[in-house]
Amino acid sequence: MTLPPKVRLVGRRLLQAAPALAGIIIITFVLTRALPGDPAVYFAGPAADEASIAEIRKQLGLDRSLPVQFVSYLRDLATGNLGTSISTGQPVLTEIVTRLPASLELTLTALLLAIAVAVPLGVLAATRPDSWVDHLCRFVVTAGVSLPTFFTGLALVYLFYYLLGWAPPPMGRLDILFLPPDRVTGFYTIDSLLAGDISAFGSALAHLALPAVTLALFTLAPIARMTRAAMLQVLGSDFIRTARAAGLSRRTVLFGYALRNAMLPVITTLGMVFSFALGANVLVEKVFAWPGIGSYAIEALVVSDYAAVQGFVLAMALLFVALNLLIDVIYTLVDPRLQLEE
Amino acid sequence: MDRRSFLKAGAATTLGASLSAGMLPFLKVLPASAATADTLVVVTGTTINSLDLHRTGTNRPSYQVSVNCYDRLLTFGTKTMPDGSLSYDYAKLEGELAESWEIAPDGDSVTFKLKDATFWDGKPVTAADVKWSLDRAVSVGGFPTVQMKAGSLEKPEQFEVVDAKTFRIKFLRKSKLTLPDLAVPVPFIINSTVAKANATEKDPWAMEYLHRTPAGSGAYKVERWDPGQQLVYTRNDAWKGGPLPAAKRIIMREIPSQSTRRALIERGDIHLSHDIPAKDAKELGALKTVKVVGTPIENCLHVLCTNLNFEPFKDKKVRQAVAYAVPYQEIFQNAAYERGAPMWGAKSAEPTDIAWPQPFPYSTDYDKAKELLSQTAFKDGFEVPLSFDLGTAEWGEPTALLIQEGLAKIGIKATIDKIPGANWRTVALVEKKLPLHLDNFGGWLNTPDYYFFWAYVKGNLFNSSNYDDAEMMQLINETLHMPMDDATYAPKIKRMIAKAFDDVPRIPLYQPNLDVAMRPGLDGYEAWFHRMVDVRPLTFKTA
Amino acid sequence: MTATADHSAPKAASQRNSFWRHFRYVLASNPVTALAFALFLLIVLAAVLGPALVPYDPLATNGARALQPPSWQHWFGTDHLGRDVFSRVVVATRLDLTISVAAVALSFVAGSVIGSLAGYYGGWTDRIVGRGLDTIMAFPLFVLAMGIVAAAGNTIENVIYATAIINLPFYARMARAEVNVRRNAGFVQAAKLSGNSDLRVLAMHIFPNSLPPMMVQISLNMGWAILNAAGLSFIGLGVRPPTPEWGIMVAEGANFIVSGEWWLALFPGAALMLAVFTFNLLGDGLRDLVDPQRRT
Amino acid sequence: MMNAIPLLDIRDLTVEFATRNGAVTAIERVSFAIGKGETVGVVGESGSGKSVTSYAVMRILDRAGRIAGGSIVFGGIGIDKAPEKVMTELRGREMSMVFQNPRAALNPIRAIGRQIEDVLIEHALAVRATAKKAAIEILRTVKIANPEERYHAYPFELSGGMCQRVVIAIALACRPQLLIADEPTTGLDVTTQKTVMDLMVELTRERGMSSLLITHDLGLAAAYCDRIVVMEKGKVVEQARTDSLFADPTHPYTKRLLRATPRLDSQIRDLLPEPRPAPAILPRGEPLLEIRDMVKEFPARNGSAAFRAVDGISFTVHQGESLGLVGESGCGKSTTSAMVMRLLDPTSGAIRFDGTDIAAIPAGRFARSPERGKLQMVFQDPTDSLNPRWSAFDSIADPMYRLAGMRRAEAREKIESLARLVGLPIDLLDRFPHQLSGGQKARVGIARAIALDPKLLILDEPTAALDVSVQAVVLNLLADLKVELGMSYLFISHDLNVVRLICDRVMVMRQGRIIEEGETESVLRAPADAYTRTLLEAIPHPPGHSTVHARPEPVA
Repeated sequence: MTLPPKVRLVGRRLLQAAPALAGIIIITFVLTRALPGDPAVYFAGPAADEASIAEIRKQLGLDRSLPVQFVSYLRDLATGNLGTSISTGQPVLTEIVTRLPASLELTLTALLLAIAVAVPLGVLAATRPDSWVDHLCRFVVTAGVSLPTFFTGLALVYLFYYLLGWAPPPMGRLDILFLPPDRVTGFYTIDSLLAGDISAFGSALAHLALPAVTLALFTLAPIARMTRAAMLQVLGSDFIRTARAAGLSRRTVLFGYALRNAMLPVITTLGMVFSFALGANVLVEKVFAWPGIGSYAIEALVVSDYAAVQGFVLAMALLFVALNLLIDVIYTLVDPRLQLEE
Repeated sequence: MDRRSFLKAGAATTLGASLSAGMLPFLKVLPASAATADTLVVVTGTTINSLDLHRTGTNRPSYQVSVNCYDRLLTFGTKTMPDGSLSYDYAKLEGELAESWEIAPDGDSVTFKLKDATFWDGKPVTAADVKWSLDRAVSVGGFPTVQMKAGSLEKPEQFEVVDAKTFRIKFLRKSKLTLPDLAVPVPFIINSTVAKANATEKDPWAMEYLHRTPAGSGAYKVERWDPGQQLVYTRNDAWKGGPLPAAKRIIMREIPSQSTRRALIERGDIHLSHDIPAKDAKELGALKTVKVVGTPIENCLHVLCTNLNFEPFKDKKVRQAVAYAVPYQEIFQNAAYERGAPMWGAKSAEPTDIAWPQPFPYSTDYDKAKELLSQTAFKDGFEVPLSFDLGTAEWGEPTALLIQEGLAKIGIKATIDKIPGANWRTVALVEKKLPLHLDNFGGWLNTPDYYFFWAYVKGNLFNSSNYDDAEMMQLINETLHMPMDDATYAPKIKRMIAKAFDDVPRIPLYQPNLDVAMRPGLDGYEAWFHRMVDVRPLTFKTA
Repeated sequence: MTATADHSAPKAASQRNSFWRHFRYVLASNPVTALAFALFLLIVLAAVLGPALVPYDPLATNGARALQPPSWQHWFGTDHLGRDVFSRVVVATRLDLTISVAAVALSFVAGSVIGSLAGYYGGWTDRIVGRGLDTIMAFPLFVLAMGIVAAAGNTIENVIYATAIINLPFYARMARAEVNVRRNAGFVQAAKLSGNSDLRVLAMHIFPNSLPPMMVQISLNMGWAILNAAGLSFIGLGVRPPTPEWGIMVAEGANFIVSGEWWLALFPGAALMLAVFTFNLLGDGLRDLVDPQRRT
Repeated sequence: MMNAIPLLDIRDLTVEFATRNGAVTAIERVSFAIGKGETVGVVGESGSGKSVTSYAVMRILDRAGRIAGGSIVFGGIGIDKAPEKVMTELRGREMSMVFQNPRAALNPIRAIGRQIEDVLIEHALAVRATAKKAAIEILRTVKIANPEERYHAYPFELSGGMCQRVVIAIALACRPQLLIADEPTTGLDVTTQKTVMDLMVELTRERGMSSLLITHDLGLAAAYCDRIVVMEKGKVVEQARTDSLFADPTHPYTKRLLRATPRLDSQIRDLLPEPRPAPAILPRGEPLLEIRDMVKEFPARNGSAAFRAVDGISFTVHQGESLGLVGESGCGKSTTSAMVMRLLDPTSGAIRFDGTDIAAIPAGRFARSPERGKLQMVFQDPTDSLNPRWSAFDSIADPMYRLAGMRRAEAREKIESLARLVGLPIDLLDRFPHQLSGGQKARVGIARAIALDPKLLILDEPTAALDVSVQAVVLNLLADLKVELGMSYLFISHDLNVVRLICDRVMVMRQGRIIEEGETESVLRAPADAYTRTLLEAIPHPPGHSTVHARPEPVA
């Protein structure tokens, strides 16, 4: 067990991501150029005439051929210049840096919530396959994934904010009267704690609750399903029998042996689930006025905001690459076998 | 009192009373904020994308920064509407930075005396600042320049610094639009010292700097701006442009979800919700806990546009047939929720006065529509896409659906085409290639000729019908700058309106309202042609 | 390794018979699956016969009867233009089903072909396909779908293509994995010895055996495709009004929830959920059906 | 002869499994006992219920299984109804178990030392602080070299034999009184098999433990057990001391089983229950297959060096000859067969078959070559080698359609005659693989292989997955077919006993090379190479000779 093979493994994953990244850059470029609407017209504002539109088109470099535009796009990318967003008027990089933590805080909270609920459910179902508990778990998680997130979000807002008044108004991450805590991580819950501001923490948490639950409901099913399947498979495997025959207690067998092995495929699934969650995020953020990257993407797309869409997608791609890397690393840590494979 | 009712009671009483179990610490700050109305919360559904109106790409919602943070030389006065609500008064010009103004005896220029106002940094507002700002407006190109041009303000040479507190504008032509055009959000006055300090060779007008950092003399300063989320104003206690605003701090919150906005105002968590849908206006108006102010938007119409570049609509009879096949009443009921003013069913085919907008002499009459259609080459009907801007789907969609149904009754098969907002400007207004579509143009300057100038002159942006008529063109050119008390003005306008009645390239549906919902304790709200919230006069009295 | 497996003596029934017995067993042993199959039938029925059965024209507006709560005349109430929500919900079944079936079929066919080839030939084919799929998967899929529809144009066809593209990697990866594990199976080698060319081995021997797990995926994806199309409609892409479609109805209805007209969003939302739910449960049921371990 | 109080006493044990068709009895009224220090073997073919019996004793039956009747008394305690808590304490502490497939029997993601510690700590024989030392000590007892280092190893880093030692270490960590070994050597190479068994016996003897050895291999049971219990279809049909069982089997099933098990001196016909004349011997003809300097090298990948699976081998198969190729797993015999079969391209070397150099045709295109039909193969696992979605008929017909261009109707007749030839009832032709027994599937595989009258048949461990009685029949069938169809065989196997029954000549392969080659009898009788000798010695043989059924009844 030495470090180098793991380092090599990580290096190889990075290399594997490179062609995908190249593909992403190209697809993004093509896709955004194909977006309808003329940013020059948009930039020119109402009441602009042909001449001023043409001038702005030239200013934006939109009069040049696509390959030329692509080259200058690549050059900008290399220097970290993602352009300026039309819809918010900010440099795209700034936008992403300020908004990403919001999306991440929401997505990660939802994922943690989902894991905290789904894994025990999956284990429970797997230890009693085909029992009513199993059917109930399946029913519940399937119902969760069957609800369109925008619908769940609206329903929760209606119920918990409008009717019951338990939840804060769905308008962002903090109550209006709070100023955001000093930025350390960009996660308001953590930053407010670091700043020692308990009331801001409470507000951040309260605002996080409904959107996180909405998203968690959606991600419950894949995790629970995978846990159940993996647990079932592991519980049926030989080494569990060995462990039982060696007199290990049910607890040790179930959690020490079975669950740990079953977590391997679950970890892999988490990458996928994260991707789903970020996609669903787009709609959830819209419903809860959450100042994240997903709602930003929708707005950008609707106004054909090239730079913003490109920046968003690139940021996402990098995020996924990083995430998959993280998952690989976790996997390597948990599963000693990985070093020898391939 | 159990916990639940305690929470409910808390929620019912005060501002921001968004109390969840997890939010109890918030209670601590509540009494302080409730005792004073220092802070007001306003929500909108739109995003501010720049703090500088002159910048290319600045969107409409951003104009409010110009209104609230900057001053102009002039502003419009206030009038009380029949229902008791307040509105700007197009007929009454007042000074904002100008102490007084005087038209030269020859009528070729106007001279302004400036107030003893200061910018936020304490520097006095001088004529040089005014000149620099107006120079900027006419030079940067794009919308600001076009809007200035509408007021015959076209060249920096027109602007002259007489002395530190005196400023003169030379007229290119005598136009009734020049002075009102100085009161629109565009010609706002910038602290030129600050701006110049941040200008560069590539950016002589300091666009990048002012984009994020306003430098004005207005009633409110920008405390923070989180694009896509909120804009926080704090009061400029040294404001000279008008009476000092009551609220020290105003939070403009952007909430894209319309139903959330409604819930917020309904639950009393905010003070004002701007530009609410007609349906909400109708329903919230019936509640005691919410005050709804609806003002018909002057010089604005929701219309069905036929495009004369496309075959069936080249024929006037086809256009008239369409105008008879529109279910006006249903649209007014189900799309406008009876907010606004009907624009159909005039008794006479000739306008009786020059009021604009005024009802057109059409009403729903399918027989007449069929008869008209049968006189054309399209008596068996035709197919046509009916487009609307997704951004205006609120009223656009039900309207389009009802029109589709109406047209079907005379054999015209319309397919509905939703066009995303980004696309809309390009295809509808710039390329003008939508055969049949809905439009909501409104002119800032409240004269009929101004509306006609934009919407009935070939090539002008809002003439998405491609309407081109020599007589109309001439009438518009003649009336556009003509004073309204000119004797020939009224007859010419009547002729214009009569032509619009007869040719109907644009079929008016109704005049829309600008509806705003607010807490009952909120006073001072004033409706403006620019459809932004002017936060300066708002006051909130706690019970 | 259970003793029951040891006891499975061959039975003389034909496979078809044993399939139906197995089917009945799965339904009987698992009430949730039975429910799913029943719901599935209902949905298919609604899609096929719906337009003929509904009490009102789903497109006919009636200003006088706008926003009526559910009643005996209008089971699900009426919308803001007085259209019958029940009729619209039922009629929408066909469109939603068409979109998802077409999208899933497309991605299934394309994904299977691509994935099978990659899994069978390995090497460069596999690497190129793998990287291509990685590229698609690196996008948040819903956003990619949004982008495609926004860029390619706002039509139902493009919604189908976009949904198919974002579903493609799942099938391709699955087909790749399934083919890959069977690539060196005894019966594959035997087939080669019997004179089958590589493509034929792939098409006739390996691929049919990879189908069962992919059927499960199809069912799960159907639900996802419906959600996806609805999500696109929700943000205004895809389906044109006045065409009834669940997503767009929920989106429109969403604005009416706070004003108390809950039925506008609730019923199409419930229908949407029910359909997705059905396909998801059906996927689980199919899994039980095709899982050889459970088939004793 | 039995001790007064046996350690384990099983009486009328009946186990049922709940299935969809109601309860199925897996074992019925099984009774036997194990005395202190005694080693008892339970022998039977698949489905005999021998494993279920052991699981029932450990009380680790699947959820579906339950003890429906009878009693199990262990050390005076009735454990058939003991609560799970009691059982947890007994398992590992008083009775423990060793399984087949040792690699799968270990937690793949936990260091082996920790797995031993878990058991020690669970049974309070160590605390965290002392556990490591104890675990290393135990690893040392099971003769694992460098136990301090191996302590940190994961199962995948160890060989199969090593893993089995670890499993034994876990089982014996708490010094239980009874060790149950369930096919402990299945899946291991013969040489490893022997060392593992020897280790287990040594340790149990040393500690005066009782053990229960569950196996399908009579030879293994004979070599290591004091007494043998024979099970068939869930019932005990006979139990006796090992020597007397072999000397004097009473039950017909035992007799059949004994006969079917190949011994050192048995001939192929001896395996059958009914005597039959020995198959004719074909004259050795011209060389049919000539392999010259065949090499297969797998290129280096990601750090691992290039690997030569086959390292320049040459041999010849003559017409009418059976050539055996023997070796342990990983020796390169499967790669060799794949290359000869033209499923894999050799790195270098020539393959001349029937006068043509078939190595010149790439593997990818060989499927359409006219030589394809002449060169066929019977696969190791009859289940895996049949397309699960095709009926027996379709599987057999496939080569006829593809290579001989036959239509279904033409093929029908030929297939039916093939079925008769391989002894497959015609009415089974429409069945799917999962509806056929192992022997039937093997016959389908053979019928498919001979459908086009091949000249050379490669038999890749054709009976490895079959029970001995089925193996006996299949081996005889193959011997008959060879004569009848005039084929040559290349017989690949790890089992020298089986090779001996079929092959005229044999080659022994190790690490990609052929280390010994010669006439079967002479190689087996006087192996020249030390490795061949080790191989031979490692095979456990039942005592006595092939004529069990003819021997007069001895006195008990």
